[in-house]
Amino acid sequence: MKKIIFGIAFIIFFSFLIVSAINMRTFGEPNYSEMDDYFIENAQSETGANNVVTSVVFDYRGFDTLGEATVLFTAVVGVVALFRGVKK
Amino acid sequence: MKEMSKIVRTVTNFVYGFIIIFGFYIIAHGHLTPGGGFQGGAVVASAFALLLISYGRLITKKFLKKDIMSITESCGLTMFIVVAFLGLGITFFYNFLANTGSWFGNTTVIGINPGDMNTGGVIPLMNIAVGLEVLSALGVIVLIMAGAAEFTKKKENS
Amino acid sequence: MIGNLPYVAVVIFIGLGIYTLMFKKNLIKIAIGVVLIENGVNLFLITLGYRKEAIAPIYTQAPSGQAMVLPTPQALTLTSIVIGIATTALILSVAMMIYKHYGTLDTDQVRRLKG
Amino acid sequence: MNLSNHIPILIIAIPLLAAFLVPLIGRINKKATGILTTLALSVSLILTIALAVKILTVGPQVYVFGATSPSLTLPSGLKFPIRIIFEVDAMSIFMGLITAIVSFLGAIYSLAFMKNDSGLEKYYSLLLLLTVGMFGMVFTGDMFNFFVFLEISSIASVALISFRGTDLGEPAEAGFKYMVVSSISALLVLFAVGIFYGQYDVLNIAAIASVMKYSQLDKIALGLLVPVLAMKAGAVPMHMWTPDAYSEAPAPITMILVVASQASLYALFRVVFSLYNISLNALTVGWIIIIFGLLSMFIGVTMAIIQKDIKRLMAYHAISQTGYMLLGVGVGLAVLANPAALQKYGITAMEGGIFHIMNHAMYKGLLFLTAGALFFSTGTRDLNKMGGLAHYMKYTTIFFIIGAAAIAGLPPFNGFASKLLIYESVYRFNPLLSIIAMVVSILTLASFVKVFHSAFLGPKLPQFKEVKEVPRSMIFAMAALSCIIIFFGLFPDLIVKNLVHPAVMSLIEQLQYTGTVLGGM
Repeated sequence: MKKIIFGIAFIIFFSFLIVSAINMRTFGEPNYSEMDDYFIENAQSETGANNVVTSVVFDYRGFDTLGEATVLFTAVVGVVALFRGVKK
Repeated sequence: MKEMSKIVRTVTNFVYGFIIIFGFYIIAHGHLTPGGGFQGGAVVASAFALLLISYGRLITKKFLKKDIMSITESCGLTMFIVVAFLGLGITFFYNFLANTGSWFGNTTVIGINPGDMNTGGVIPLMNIAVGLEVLSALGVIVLIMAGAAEFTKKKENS
Repeated sequence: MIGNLPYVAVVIFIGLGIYTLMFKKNLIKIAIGVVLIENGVNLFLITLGYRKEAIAPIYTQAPSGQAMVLPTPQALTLTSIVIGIATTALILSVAMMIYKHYGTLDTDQVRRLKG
Repeated sequence: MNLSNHIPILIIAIPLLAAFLVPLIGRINKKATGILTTLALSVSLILTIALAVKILTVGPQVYVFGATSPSLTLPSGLKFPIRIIFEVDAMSIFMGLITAIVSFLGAIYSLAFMKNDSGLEKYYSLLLLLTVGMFGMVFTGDMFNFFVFLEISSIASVALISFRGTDLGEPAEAGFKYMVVSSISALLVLFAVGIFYGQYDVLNIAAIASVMKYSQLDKIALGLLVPVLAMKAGAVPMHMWTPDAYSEAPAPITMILVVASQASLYALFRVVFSLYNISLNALTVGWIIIIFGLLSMFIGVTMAIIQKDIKRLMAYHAISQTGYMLLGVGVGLAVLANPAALQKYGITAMEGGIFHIMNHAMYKGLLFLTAGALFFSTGTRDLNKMGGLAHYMKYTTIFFIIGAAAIAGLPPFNGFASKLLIYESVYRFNPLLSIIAMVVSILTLASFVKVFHSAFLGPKLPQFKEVKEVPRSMIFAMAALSCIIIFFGLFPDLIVKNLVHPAVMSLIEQLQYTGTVLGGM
């Protein structure tokens, strides 16, 4: 019984994915790219870094990277908390 | 984790230092060449994993201490958030060092240029902080996972 | 159809991941299913950022006269990959803990032993 | 450099800095970690109250990261934002207040509750990170940033659920189930963010809302986001993780977990109201949410009556109470299209639903803390083994009575205020729904009378002779929650008029949300 429900849910979900894959714009031609063009033109002058991706990661969207380093820190504290009984 | 054959251990002795230097190169040149804190930290952590595999857990425990790594991890992250706090005069993540001539502050030549280390403002500092944090975080995970293998196995056959 | 081939790969990845999650019993296989979905979504994010005949957006000794690829998806994918490491590390250590207490990795037995 | 316009980020940055320092300080002396955590959470509580006052008087606050001034959302010559923006309007600060109160009291409660556990500095660091995750989810105005903070709160809560997993089996199993559920939901949220980015090349919620053309892909993104966020909030069809996760986690963490799932409920409302608003046909989506609500209410309470573990029973009640919120806001959404019905009862339904979020967080937290107190002194969670505890634990009994009366919706307490709003407005929308809601409320009262009888009344049992009252810090946390419950119960319209009503208005008017970022207002 459970298998049938899961099977139906899986088929519905898979059709969601296929429709989104078909309707997505063709690969390689972004129809809007103002934000990224702004990054490419102004990264050097505003942040002084040659690597535009690093300037996006650390300066324009730096808060994401802080959040994401916190994710890694949480995972490590979680793993250490889980295995705190191991004799060092 | 038993240790591996003599050949692997001698190659590790030779290669171990270069991997770590290459990792720090990627961290330090994050704002010029492809790479940055995360990628460089992962490269250095792969050196720790290589040491662990080739020499087994018991010998690695003498070189890589888990406590020191978790201390460096907390320090790396604290440095990262302190650098972000320093920009609080204007806004939280403000790049207050870029184009100001002070540390890491040279103005870059717009367009294609050979790349000058002393640019990028806050970005190299954050790269180093995140690199430190990632390499010690992955090091701690690798060491704990090695130790945990015995921990869960011993319980199972006892 | 060739234009959307990467999206087909994304759909296959996520479909496989959801399939393993729903129908597999072993805990480690469920963890593998989660990693499959992560790779699928990362691939989806990175394919959004490609531009035809464009180079990586780095100005150091870049060949002149070429357009540059979109940088934001690369930043998003970097973050999502590291989040993938964190979730995988935690899922595997919790699975180890379950193995330590119940001695088995099969979800049905775990539920029966829990009583 | 006045700090007043930096408050939104200080609320998050101070606990985050404390979370990074706690493992270091834990090496020096163990006791300081608890005090540092409580200090950091009290600072963010005070800042949240100050921000709430500022928002309810002036209007939604915007904070841009890394720009030359905190309110510079649009850099020169662009008509959309490129940096990460915190957009805190009345609804976000309403959820922020709940998060701040609950996490502060949870930290005080765990000062005594977790005293004899090992690895305390890891516990407090995870507690701070869970609070930061919830604050971030509630304040952020950027879709990808919401995904990152959703992930932080999921991983921190998994680590906390399986905190006692080193020596017991069940917490590890509950943690695994919760981890699988939250990583699937986080990844599908990321897939939806990818869809938005692929089409409109912008990540800010207000910018997406203003540029949204509701294409075929956006319907799919909505079809992904609504069930996934409802799963994280514990709505019925996907609620399997809730009983295990709530019963295996330590009591203060369960209280905070309840609010963590309310935060994804808030995200569901934010997506439906601020991102799509009128562009989606409100009736069908409204009815979908109402059906989620009805299922949660009914199945939650029917499963709860047959439980014998006190925390599992309360976990199922948490699911059924989430059903009330979904019902209230679902009715509000269903009538969003025709303004006449909206004015007549849509807004009161939404006020009831959203006010219920605050009340539920308070009295469910109190009930979980009393269950924790029982576990702390008797060592068991099984109702059949407990009995006659009223003789020994007077305060806990009083707090339990207050919590049980509030959840059942008895008049002088806050549960009654929000349930009444829901009953009268949902009745005008469709009488059958409101009757089901009343029946569920009666069943809730019945199950809590059973719990009260089997746990507290009855003769003095021999094995509980040396049971004594719980330490002072646990009593203080429970007392604070009861005062809030009684205060809200006695003056509901004071709270509804100047806290809940602006929150509802900020959800309904999409233009106010997009205007503050795009400068249209």
